[in-house]
Amino acid sequence: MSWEIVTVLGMPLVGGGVLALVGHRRRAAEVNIALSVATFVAAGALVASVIRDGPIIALWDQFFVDSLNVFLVALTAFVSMTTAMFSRPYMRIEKDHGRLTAGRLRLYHSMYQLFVFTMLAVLLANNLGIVWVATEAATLTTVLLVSLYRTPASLEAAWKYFILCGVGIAQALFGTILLYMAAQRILGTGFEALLWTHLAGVRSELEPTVMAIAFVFLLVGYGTKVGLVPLHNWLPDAHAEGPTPVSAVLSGLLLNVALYALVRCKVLADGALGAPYASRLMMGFGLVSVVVAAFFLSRQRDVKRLFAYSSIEHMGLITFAFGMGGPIASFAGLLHMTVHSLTKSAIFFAVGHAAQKTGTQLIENIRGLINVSPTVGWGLMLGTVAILGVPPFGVFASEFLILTTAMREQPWATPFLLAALGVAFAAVFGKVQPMVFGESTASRLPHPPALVPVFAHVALVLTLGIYIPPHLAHWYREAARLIG
Amino acid sequence: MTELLSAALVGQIINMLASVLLLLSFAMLAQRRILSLIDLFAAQGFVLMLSTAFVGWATGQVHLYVSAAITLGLKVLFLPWVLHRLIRRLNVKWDVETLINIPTTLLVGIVLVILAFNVAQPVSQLAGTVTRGTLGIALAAVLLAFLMMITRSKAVPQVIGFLAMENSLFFAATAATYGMPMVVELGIALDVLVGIIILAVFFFQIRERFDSLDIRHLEKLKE
Amino acid sequence: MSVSPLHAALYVAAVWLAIAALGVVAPHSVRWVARVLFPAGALAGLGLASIALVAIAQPPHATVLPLGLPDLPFHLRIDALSAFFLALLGTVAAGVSIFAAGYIRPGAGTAPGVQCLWYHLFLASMALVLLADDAYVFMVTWETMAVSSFFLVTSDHRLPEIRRAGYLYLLVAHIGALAILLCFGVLQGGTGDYTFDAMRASSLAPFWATAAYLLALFGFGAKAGILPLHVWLPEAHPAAPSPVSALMSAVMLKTAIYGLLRVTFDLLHTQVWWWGVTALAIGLLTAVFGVVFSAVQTDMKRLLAYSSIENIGLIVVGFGLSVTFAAYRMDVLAALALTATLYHCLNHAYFKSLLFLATGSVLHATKERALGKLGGLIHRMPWVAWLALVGALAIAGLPPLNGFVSEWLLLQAFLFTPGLPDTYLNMLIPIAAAAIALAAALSGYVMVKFYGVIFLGRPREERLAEAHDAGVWERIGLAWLAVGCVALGVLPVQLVRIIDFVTGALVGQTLAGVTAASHWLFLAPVNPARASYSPLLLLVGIVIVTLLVWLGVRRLYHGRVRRAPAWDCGFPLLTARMQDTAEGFGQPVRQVFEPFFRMERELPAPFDAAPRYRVTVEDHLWYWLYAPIARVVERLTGLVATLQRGRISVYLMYSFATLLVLLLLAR
Amino acid sequence: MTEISWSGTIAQLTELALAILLAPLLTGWVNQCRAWLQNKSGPGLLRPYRLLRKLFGKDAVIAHGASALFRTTPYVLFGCMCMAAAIVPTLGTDLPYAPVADAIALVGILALARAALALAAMDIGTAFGTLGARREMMIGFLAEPALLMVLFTASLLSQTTSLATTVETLSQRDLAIYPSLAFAGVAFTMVSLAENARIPVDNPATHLELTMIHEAMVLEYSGRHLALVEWAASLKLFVYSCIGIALFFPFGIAQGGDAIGLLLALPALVVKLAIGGLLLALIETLSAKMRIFRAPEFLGTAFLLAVLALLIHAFLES
Repeated sequence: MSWEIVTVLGMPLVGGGVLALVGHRRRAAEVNIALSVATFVAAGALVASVIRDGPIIALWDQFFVDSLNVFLVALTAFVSMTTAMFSRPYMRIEKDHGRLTAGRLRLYHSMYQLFVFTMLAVLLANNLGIVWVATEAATLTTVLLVSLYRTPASLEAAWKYFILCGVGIAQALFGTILLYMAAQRILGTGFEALLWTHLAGVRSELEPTVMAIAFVFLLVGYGTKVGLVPLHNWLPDAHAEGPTPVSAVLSGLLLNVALYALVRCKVLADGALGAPYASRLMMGFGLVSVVVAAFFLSRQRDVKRLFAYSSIEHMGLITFAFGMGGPIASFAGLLHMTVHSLTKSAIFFAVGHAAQKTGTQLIENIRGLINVSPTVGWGLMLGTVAILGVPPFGVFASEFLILTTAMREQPWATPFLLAALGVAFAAVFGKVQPMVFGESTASRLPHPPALVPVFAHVALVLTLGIYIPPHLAHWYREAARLIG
Repeated sequence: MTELLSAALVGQIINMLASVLLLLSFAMLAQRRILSLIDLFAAQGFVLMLSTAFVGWATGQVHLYVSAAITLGLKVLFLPWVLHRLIRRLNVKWDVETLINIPTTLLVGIVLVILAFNVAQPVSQLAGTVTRGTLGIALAAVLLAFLMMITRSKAVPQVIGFLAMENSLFFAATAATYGMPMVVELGIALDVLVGIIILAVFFFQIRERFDSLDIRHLEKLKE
Repeated sequence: MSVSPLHAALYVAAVWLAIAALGVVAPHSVRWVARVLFPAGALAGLGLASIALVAIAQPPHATVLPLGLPDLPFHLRIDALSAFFLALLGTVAAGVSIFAAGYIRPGAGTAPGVQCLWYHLFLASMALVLLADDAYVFMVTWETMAVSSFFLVTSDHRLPEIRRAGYLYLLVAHIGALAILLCFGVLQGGTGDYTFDAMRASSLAPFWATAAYLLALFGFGAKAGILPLHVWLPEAHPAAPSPVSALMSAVMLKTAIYGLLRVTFDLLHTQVWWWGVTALAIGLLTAVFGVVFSAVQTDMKRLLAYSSIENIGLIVVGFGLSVTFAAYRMDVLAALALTATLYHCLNHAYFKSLLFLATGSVLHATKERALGKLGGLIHRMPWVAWLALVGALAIAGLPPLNGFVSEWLLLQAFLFTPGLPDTYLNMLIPIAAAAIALAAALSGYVMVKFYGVIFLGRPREERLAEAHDAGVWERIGLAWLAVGCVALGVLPVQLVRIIDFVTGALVGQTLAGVTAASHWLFLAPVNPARASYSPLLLLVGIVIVTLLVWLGVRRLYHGRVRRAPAWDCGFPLLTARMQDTAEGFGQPVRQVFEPFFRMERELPAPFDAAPRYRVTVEDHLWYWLYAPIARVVERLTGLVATLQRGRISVYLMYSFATLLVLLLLAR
Repeated sequence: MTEISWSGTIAQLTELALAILLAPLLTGWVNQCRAWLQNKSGPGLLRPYRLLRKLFGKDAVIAHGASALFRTTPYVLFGCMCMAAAIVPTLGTDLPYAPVADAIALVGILALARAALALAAMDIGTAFGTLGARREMMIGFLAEPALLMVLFTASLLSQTTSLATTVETLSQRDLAIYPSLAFAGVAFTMVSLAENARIPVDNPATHLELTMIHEAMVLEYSGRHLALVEWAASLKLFVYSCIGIALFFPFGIAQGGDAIGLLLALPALVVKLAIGGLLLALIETLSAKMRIFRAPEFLGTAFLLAVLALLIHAFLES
């Protein structure tokens, strides 16, 4: 019975309930922060205990922690904490601008906590059925967050998000059923047949024909949530129309979580089918996503859509890395997950304040941020430079590993990857540079913007580019070994 | 109790229910009027409930009764009632317009069924259950529901398609594996419940923003 | 105990990083930044130079820092090659930083402290690029160099053209970096080990070696600005503040040359003769192109930027020549060509930074970059003028200054080519030599234009009357570099002996045997009977004769000197407007080299009330190469965009189709 | 090159002195020949000397806008020309100063002189000065490579770029036809016409402002400065003639340091110079001055011939 897991899961769940009651009060934002901090502390304790005495299985085997999901839990807890810190002034400013009422804020705060809960549940769940349920629940909570402003655009985005993801996730359920069916023949009826810890043990005995079809459904299902082309169409809309903190967590965390689920399934599929099958599929999807997203980038006029597409690109890159497999590639994939979620959320923080300063999300109307508020300007600029994979930021480290591995193992893919990276660089930088530099169109804000999170994230990413702490590297290695 | 009925007969009965389910899916695909669409959905739920209960009785899996009960409550009674109320509240009595005309849709549906059987055939060989043959039908139903969502241009029918897909998945679960573990079943049911509530909220919001539930208004966001 | 030069160099880099960080402490205090930090940076530069001069004679030192990737920590190494370039970096940076100490002043654009941050980050990253010994640290520092210089270029970011220049610059740099990364990927030859040692050890198949070489040529060429990747250079260099232009042109371009040498001679063992010929051809094109375009410029910094392209072209020519010689195992000649290359790297670093800094002073004094609005500044700012004269004569390749020495060595190398076994090459080489000679002569033309129009004649604007001379810091910086130009010009033997360490390490042959045999005064690269040159004696001779004549004239004819209005064939109404303009100076070149340009002329009608003459000269390559690429990408994006029309049914269709296809594949 | 022989030193100094003293005479001789060829009674051989004396005697008038550059240039110019003269072997090849600069350096020195004069011409800021400077530099960047190519041809023949050694090898060679040298000779002639401001490129005697190049540059000079410039000009002509002689008719130039050789070399030199001057006058008489815009073509041809010479050498003779 490990109290860490219970706290990690319980804190946001309780928080969701509490904020559903008091979420409209003046101090709600602080409560939100406090809960997130508590969650993060619990996650830290969890990490400590995992480091101390290995994997933990708890709550009637339904939940477990190993080195693969523990750092994702820590990451999720951390980013959701910083996002909560960011959302305090942001949402207050939105309220002052009259875009939100107290009631909406209550909905926002409560749903935010519940959303964090669902993500942590996906990460910690041992039972693949629960993984599915939690993913679906994550969709439901975020749908409400995306449509928070109730503008036509936000409703449209939320509707597409709901339908597309709902349908997609449904496919994942079918996949899970098939998986269960395959597992039953070895583990017998009952929930053991869905426990990852058990499945991983017998994965080589799972029935290949069933697993082949099951993986297809799982890939389509969770891939929709990851935002793999051509299943990605909900993603830009949802990112662009929701409140910025939500975009930050969607892009920074939810995609990671879905990808995590996919990776777990891939491990089973590999066990049953041998390497190439699942790998090929994932590499194909990853490559297509990278290339297509890169070409989409240059047509964007809305800054949040722009970075949404860049998320698709990076998710594609990570999927490609996991597809290649092997210690280095998986290591790189995990590292890229980390740095991407840190960087992308930082960018969204900066973008959010930029949009508030200029009162628009249209790129051509945001100009010369650096003159009015150097911090926001530099935050956005540095974040962009980082996300574009320019050293010495950490994104480059992982991209370096991915590309170099690709050069060795999939030489055919490297030209596409490099071309896509070049195009993406040209597009994104060409759009961000005038936003940051030049004559300004921005104005002051009623409340001081929250920039500690931005620079904290950027600093972390910078550090990871130059120095990866040994125990972190050890984690990654362990996790990479699990993924294989 | 199984000795009352031979395994073969159980199989036949389940297959019969399954084919009824498939038939209903086709009917929904072809249905033009929204109210009868809702009734068809309810009927599908009913068949689902029957099959679940029967499988539970035939194989002595107690928890299947529970899920049958959930199905009855949720998919046969509650959801249709909610949908009917919605229709009345939003007083939308329009006929369902399809993006592709009905006959074409049906032809495509046939192709999908063939494909589904093709895909499911090797798998169902391995299924250790008496209900193995029905996996293909479940898959076919899923695909048909998918097709229905694609072809319907109004919000409500699309949602009904979504729920139909949920139904067929549920059927797949019972048919192929005697139902998922209880905790998962409950979770799924909860999700469906919450989902439909959120959707109901959405309908009103969409309505008040676009004064129509035609999703062809929802095409502003592109590229 | 004595600390190894490698660690010492790392300390210097660390000092620069520290200074960079300190700049942000008081970003708006000019006194703190300019009077304290920049001089400190200059001292660090001197330190680096002296360390490098110690290290160049020593065997390579290597070390590993516990940074970077877990499987690939930072490998660092200092050998003769990197030491040479470190010396270049250190000495030039010292001069530029001292100048910048006087140049920095508050104004629009980035705050001084932030500029100090990027400036010293730029210096440190360049130092670390030269010390890098594995692909990762190389790429990291390489791109840091690009980014920091980008922020320096756009430090006056309110002007749209400056932003555009910066964007173009960073884009080309990034694409080049991707090519370099790919080059390293080829070099590691499937071992997955990205340390340079592993690359040295691995032996590549000829095809892959060629691929690596070409990728390196592309990647580093993009940074060096060889044709056709030069487009960013004439935009970025003028856009940057003058000290930054000086650093970029003087040092950053050389880091690209360093990379080229590192890959070709160190990481790849065997060269192929046509590699060299390729580089030779590209270099020649670049040189002639650069000088011809610089001859028609009307903006003084653009003019210098194009002349940088020319000099890079010459350097690449020397490089190609040495590769060819090395491929034929003619080591002495390879060493000779390589010496010329390195020597020219050093020379260009000095005189080009000197001239850029001079333009900086002019810019501050007059707020004017257009040659058409300058003139007569030798009276208002004598210090800058006379020091710039040194640079101008040096870059024009005139004895006894430094530009001539490397030119001389290069031509000597060319004169040996008949030794090549390949007769076909023997036919080509004279053409190349001719092109070199042409470029050299043209650069003389360019410099007379540059210097004459800016400093000589009459002021073309009234405002120029209140132009003031450079401050003391700026004078020191300029003087330092000018002294460097003269010293490099008159003491070639001593420098060649230093360069010998590098050539010895790279091509296993030095000129020491011959230079040692010869007198310390005489530079005789191969044997004294063949060719020799002694700039010191030449200088002495000229000075002696000049003085004798002067004294003689003074002694014999002590006629007075009268001041009078200019004679000008008795034309009384002489105005400053009647002087030849920059455009006028461009005219013969525009005429002779017409096909090079894409020109639009606007000529006044004979009876025009307000006649105005305008000519714009553009670069064909932009329209032949870059515009089409941009169009293609544009079209592709348009195509891709049609995927997403906002229709939910269509989106569902995508998912559906994907599912079906995968199912069909799966079974 | 390190040990310096007395005879060498003497030869060096005499040669230098000779060049400085004889240069005006050569100019005078050319003008005289031209006058004769044009049926005029010329001003006499010694006119250049008289001119120089007159100019040295006069006050120097300098424009108001002139900077120190303007005043120092004549001396530098003269110094450069002396250096050039010191390098080119005219009487003997044992010249202690020759190793200081080889053929390439010689071209460099000439270029330095040209650049100095052009800058000085721009210093006052008159229309004609800048115009002359521009034209001079244009001719420079066309002529200089050609000259370099000519010298390359010779040095490829003799495997050296040091002029003294070139002369030794070329004069010792058996009498064979060297087509490359022939081409180079023609090119050299054209170049030296242009470089010395001779018809058809420039007219030393003109005073029609728009056509002049060299004269336009020195327009503002007067008194001793003008004298030095003129003297430097005639030194330039002398040097070019000596280069031509050294490359194409090296016979009679003393090998090493033998006194007899040196004594014999002097009359040989005078004769060769006289013939050269006559030829120059002949060319100037027979050809008309061309428009300045034609000059690029003229010099381009020279450049082409020089490169052709190199190619022919590389193709036929190596």
